[in-house]
Amino acid sequence: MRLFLTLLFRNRLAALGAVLLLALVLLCLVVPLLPLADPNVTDTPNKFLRPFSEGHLLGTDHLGRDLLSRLLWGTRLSLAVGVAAAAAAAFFGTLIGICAGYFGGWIDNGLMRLIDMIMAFPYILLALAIVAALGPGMLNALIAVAAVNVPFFARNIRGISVGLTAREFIDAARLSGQGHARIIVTELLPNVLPVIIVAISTTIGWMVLETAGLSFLGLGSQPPQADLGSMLGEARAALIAAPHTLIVPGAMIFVIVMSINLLGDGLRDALDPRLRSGALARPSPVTRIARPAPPPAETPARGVLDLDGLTTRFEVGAQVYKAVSDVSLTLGKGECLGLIGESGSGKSVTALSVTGLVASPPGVIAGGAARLDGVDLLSLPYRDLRGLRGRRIAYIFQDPLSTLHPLYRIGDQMVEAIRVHRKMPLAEARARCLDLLRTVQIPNAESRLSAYPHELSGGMRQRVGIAMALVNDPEVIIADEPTTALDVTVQAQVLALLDRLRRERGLSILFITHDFGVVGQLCDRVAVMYAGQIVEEGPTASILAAPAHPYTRRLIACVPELGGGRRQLAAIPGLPPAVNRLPAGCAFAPRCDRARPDCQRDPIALRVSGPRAARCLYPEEALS
Amino acid sequence: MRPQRLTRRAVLLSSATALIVAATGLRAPVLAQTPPGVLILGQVAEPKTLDPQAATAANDFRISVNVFDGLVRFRDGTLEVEPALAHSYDISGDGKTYTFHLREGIKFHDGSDFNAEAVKFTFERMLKKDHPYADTGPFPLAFFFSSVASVEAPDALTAVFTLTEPYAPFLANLATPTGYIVSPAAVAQHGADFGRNPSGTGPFKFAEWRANEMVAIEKNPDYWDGAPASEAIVFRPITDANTRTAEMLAGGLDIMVEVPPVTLSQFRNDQYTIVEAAGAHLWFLILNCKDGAFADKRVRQAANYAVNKEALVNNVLEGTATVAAGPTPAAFNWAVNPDVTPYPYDPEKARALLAEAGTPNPKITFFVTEGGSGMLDPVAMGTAIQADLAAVGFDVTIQTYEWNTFLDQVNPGLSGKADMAEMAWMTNDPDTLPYLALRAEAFPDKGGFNSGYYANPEVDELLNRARVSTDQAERAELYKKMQVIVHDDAPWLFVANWKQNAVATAAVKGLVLQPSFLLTLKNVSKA
Amino acid sequence: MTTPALQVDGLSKSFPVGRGLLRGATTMVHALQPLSLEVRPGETLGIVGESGCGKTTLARMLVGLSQPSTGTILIDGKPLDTSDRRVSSQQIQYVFQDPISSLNPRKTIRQTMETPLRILFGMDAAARTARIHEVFEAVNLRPEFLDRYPHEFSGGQAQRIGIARALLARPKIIVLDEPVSALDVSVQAQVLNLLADLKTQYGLTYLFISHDLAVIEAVSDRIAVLYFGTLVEIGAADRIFARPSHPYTRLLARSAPVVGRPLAPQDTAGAELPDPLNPPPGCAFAQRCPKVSQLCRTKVPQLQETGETQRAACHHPDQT
Amino acid sequence: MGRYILYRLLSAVPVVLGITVIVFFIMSLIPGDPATAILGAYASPENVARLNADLGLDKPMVQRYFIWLGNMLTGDFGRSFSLNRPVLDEILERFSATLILAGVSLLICAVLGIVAGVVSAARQYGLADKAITLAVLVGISIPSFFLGMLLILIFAVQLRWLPVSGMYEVYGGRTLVDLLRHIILPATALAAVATGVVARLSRGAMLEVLRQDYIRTARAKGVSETGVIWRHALRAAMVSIIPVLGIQAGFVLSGAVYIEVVFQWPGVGRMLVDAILKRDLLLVQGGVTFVAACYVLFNIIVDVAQSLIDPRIKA
Repeated sequence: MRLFLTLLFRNRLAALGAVLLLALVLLCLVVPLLPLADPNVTDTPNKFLRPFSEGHLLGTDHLGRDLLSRLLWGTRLSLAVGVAAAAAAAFFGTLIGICAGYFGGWIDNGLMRLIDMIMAFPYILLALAIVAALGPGMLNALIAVAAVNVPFFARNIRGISVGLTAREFIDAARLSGQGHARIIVTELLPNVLPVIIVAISTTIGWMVLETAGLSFLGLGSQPPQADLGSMLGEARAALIAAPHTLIVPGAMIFVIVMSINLLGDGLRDALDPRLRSGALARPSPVTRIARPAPPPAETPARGVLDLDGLTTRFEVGAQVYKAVSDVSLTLGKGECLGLIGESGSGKSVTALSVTGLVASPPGVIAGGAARLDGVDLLSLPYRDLRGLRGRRIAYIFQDPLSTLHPLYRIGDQMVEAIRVHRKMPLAEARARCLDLLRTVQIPNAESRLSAYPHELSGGMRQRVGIAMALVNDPEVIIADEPTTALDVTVQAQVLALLDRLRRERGLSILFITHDFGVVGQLCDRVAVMYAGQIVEEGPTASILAAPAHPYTRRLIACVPELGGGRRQLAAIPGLPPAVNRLPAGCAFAPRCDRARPDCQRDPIALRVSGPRAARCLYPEEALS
Repeated sequence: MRPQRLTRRAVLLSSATALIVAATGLRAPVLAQTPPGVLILGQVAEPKTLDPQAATAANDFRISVNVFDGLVRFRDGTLEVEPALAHSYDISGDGKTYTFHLREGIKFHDGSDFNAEAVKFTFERMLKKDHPYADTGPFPLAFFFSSVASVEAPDALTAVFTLTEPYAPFLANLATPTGYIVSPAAVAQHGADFGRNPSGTGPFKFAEWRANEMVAIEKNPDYWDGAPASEAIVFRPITDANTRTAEMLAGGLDIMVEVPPVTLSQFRNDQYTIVEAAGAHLWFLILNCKDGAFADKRVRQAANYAVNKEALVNNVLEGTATVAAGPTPAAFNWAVNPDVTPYPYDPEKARALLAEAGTPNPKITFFVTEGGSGMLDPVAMGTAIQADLAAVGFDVTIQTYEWNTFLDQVNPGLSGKADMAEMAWMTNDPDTLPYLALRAEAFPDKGGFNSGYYANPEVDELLNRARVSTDQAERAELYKKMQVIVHDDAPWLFVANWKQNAVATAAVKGLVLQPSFLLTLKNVSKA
Repeated sequence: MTTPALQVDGLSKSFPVGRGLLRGATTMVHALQPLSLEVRPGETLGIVGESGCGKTTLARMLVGLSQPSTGTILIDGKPLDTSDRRVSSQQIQYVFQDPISSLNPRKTIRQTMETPLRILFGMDAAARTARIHEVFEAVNLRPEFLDRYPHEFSGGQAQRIGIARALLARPKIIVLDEPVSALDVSVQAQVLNLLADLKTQYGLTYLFISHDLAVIEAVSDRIAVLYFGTLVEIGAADRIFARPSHPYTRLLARSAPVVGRPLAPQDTAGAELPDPLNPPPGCAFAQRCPKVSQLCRTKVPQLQETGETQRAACHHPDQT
Repeated sequence: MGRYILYRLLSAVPVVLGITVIVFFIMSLIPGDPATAILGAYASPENVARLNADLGLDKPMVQRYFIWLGNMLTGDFGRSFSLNRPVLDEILERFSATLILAGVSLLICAVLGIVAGVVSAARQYGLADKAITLAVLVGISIPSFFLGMLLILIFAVQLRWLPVSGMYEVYGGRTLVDLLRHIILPATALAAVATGVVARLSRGAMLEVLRQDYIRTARAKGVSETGVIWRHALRAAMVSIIPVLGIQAGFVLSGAVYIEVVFQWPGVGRMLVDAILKRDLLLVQGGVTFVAACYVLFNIIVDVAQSLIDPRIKA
């Protein structure tokens, strides 16, 4: 709750809305106690007094009634009706929506057709007809406004209920013997509630407007009772002669609706879990770079791609997540370097940091350099960096279904990848793409060019992803778990393809994975990451045969390997540390059976020994 | 990516073009003056029909009165009847036979001749169910002529009406649009669509009707009573009074009728002229004399004393009405009793009467309409009346109804529903309103409009005698007696007689309003 | 021979696709072809297959989350009646694939755990608390976790909660649907070991569904291989991948990444599954199979003995 | 695709029929009848009964409904007694006016709303974003009829830039420029709320889309920021914007009622209000059937557009 309020008021506009609304509500509550003129006493000789007249702060209306008093009483009534109508519409809309969403099938169909009918009926006419049938009056206007808004809630809630009903916890509830009614009330409703609250908060304003509209057409409150809409309606004739009688209630409606909208937006944002992590912020084209001491822009190159003390953080509120800390790697020409680690170890962030693709906010590159042939990519101006992306460094991502644009044809996406970097006639570009699709062994490549990503199988999509990475003949390919989402038989094919391509084309590949089996088959060298740091690095065969870091050894040990038969696995106790609360010293120490007190004291350096390196004070075996 | 991008560009391009065109239009010299010789008149609604027998609304009459003529008409500025298409008429001694002598050589706009057969056709179409063109109706106001037994055309220029019983208002009814003569040839040609293709003998010919935009009529140079002053008149329907006012102020109209009282002040300068005319209109409250507090005459009188009618007509209605004295509007000058004066505003007296009646705080349900023909500003007036009544001790609850529902509630009688209801009548004969709404024979269940169940045998007797008399002096005497009694019995709360108004630009000359509410534009011109 | 803990006969699932009205007769898609198998008490039967092979469909039918189109399910020789959860929940339980999604985000763990005890067994508060603490201890969770919400847990912890929930009703059989595929390898081993311990402790029978050959081999006594809704091979865990009878099993076994084995494409014909709306008339694997014959394209192969413990649905099986 | 459209059209028929039943039912609940409306002050029960018989309204409701339905299916929507002309003529004339007004408003709302939303999202938390957010807030918080009246007061009466009311000059040609001059104010007033809603939604949809993996892919390919936003992100955001345009079309069609009253626009909305007040059942029935059919049709168009833009949606 505290968190919620903090979030709500972090949004200054929402706070303004809340304060305004609260002030209005309080004002409305104390209206009967205020020393106001009787709102209904007419004094026709003193009609249309201008604002700031004596005894009438806001002037008088066409019958000489005090506008201030009518305004406050009217606001009270309008607000009450708006809230009540929103609540009523929410109640019935939710009932219909939840039932339709939960039961599905013909119940869903029937209810939704009914809702369609109500929606196809012009809502003002429906309200008008309802009021005409029931007679005018605020209560009937309320019923009409609530009725015409039921579809809004019903449709919203149904959509969410359908999604929730497909979730596994509903299945779990069924298995635990709960009946439909109980599941709806205890399982679905609590999850729908925030949405209802947000919907109500955003519709109250709308309800106030609509009730005002009905009153404006003369179908709302009964004279002499004031509500904002009827005040507007009564003042309409005086629009030209005495505009203040119109503007006063009009401005009040505006203020009410605006403050409700502000608060509603704030509520929606505060209740949206994604906003807590800043996930609805727009990611900038390049990760924010805030390096205290920018490294030299160019140094002699060790390999094609050199990472030099690369450090990337996520800053969410006051929390700092050290996703990547001081990572240095060298990828040689034609080499395949494996980067292995569990989720959260920072391997993907490392890969994305190279060309500034980490979403920012919340990502920040806080130090280090990523050099292509010695040139620091992170020091380049955006135009130059963009010119390198996809041309000299290309990416292959994990899940091609979400990483290929779902609405563009395969061919178009590939052609675009070429033509953002150089002018090439369309036909030539397409021919090149076709050629590449054949290279990655896509059957019927011609027709696949005009296919959409969802029309291909996972394996085919990933081949497209590979082909797309190759369109500009890049020097470096960064493959971020390219086979993780694939079935095992498909994975084998894709790995074989990658292996062949790199040998044929002399590609340098940074291959990110969590699977030692894959690393063992594909990579020349491997670097192991844990909690944002490289803990061990060296030639693949040598590390697999004799891991130096206890984490590497135990990670290898706890993965079952085919052909090992039925067995007890050597699990690692505990969990990896959260990267916003990293311990001093070795991050693995709390789970390590070889840890000694000094492991947890100071940061531990990567000790290099020949082709291998390890970040451990007490390695498994001394590195030669 | 290819075709889609093109379409998106196309959309952007076309919308940009639209905006540019719009902007250019915005800069164009705005608001062409209305053309010379053509009057543009702001109406309150889209006319329903220009068929004079089928029309019921004053709004429709404003057009048809300029396209058609009756056998007789109201003399300029009065409610007295003078000959029109008939140059003279005779009434039999028993008051049951009317013989009209028609003018010669008049042609309908469609070129056919006006003659006695046309008169016979007009009335038989309306009155006889088996007439070949009876289905071109319905004719809701046919009951104005329900006393007509037959119409004969002994020769081309003589029309004879035979009535079932003497009926004094007959001539006045003939002067209303319901009695206007239509072209049989045009009815035959257009059938049910005659209402959108009218043809009469009036000073203007129907020219064009663009639904919801305008109805245009143009000069009939051969008009028997002299050619009209303007070339054409365009009637624009603008339902919203506020928009109508704005349009007038913005220069889009030459003449505007039914000016909302609150906006009158905008026109009180030398760019505009405001014309008004007291009409045969009465705005009153029906009081329920049968049950509830108003069954007591003293309470009814108290209500009449309690309401500040001066304030209503001067402040709420901005002087567009006068205080009503009794059941007969002052416009029927020959029939009005000058000794009957309005109940003065006297809250003390009202309280005293309430105390005397033993009901210091009577509970009153008050039916108010939101609008309606002749109802002026019913919600504001109702609200002001409610406040006045509350000030002397009445406990009044307002229930508003949209006009049709209101009529549906009020016309069947107030008993069991309400104590008081707003009502207004525009009539053209002093007989109509009291005869239909004050007699015991006119209780709602007997087909009348006496929704407040007022019954006074003396009044019934006076009205019955007046109706069958053809002597205006005798009728006047009877009506004057009736007014004294009704004023004292106070079955109604008499509030106002509307002075209808209109605003014209200073360039418009000759605009005069008639007490009959019929807007004759023959002599109006624009400089 | 003892009564099987679970016996499935001719179980199949098909559902209609397409909108009626204009499309004429609707087509049926067979998510699972008629399938028969037995699980002995105390045994772990692994079910392995790639996406779309029907393994989750099978699991959901076994626990009554969806109704079979044909076939019967017998538990201890008695038909499973999932309409009475009081009985069926003590016979068979389910552990979901996504541990977090299977917990209601708006309920504390205690509320989630208490529901079945209250509804199915009408236990009073004290009895419920006792039972919950008991299972929590069994899965190595601290009781203070009970008052937290699901989002406060890591995947491994949430999966322990899911397992604890399955244990509440003291079932004999637990269907584990990819219980570790959402977990990191270091945590995966913890959960697998826990499952093994619980099995011994409570004498459970497992149906363990996974796409990971190594995992399934490490936990199972016998393994069934599914392909495109069909059971293609079943046999002892220690033999089936070492000496597969069915070409698909062979392909699977060869495809699993193994350190030191050279990378070579196992089949080049493309790993596409057949179109479910247009299933091939013969063997579903025919188009990828190196040993395909005309017979395979026309006739559906039936399951037949190919070795002592192994059976395969293939016209040209390798004898083991 | 053709088959899908046919399917959708056919399945819309029961919805529209259902609406006609609802209209008939509600109208029959409303007290008052057309005869009262026609007769006005002369509406005594006797006169009313007589006129009702003339109008054929003395038959039972169900029978009248089926008579109406039968006639409608042959293209005869009956004759309006309040306007004394065939319902279909009146509706067709007025419907075009409403469609023009609603169409222009919808165009304004779509173009302006989407552009504002995209710019707002692209410049999140920047000056443009704040200005747009504020403008949007004003747009969605002001009653359309109030805005309409203010616009008349300022631009027509005070400044005399634009005409107060109507669709064309009464005299003179019915030119496009004339129409545009007349439509600016009402279309603006009508579009205000919808534009605000679309802009807010577009902003949200864009922000959502910009977080997607395929946007990262586009950037990784080296696509420029303009390309990322207008080509990659907007296209994907349209998938969630288009349905909202469909809903807004409904609101715009409905909201036209107020605007048509205020601006004297000769459209079907104002006609329907009058028709309800006058108990002109056949006119209400015909008009609502048209509006509903139009709405349903528009939704089909939206769905088709949706499936054209998003190949994943099977049409």
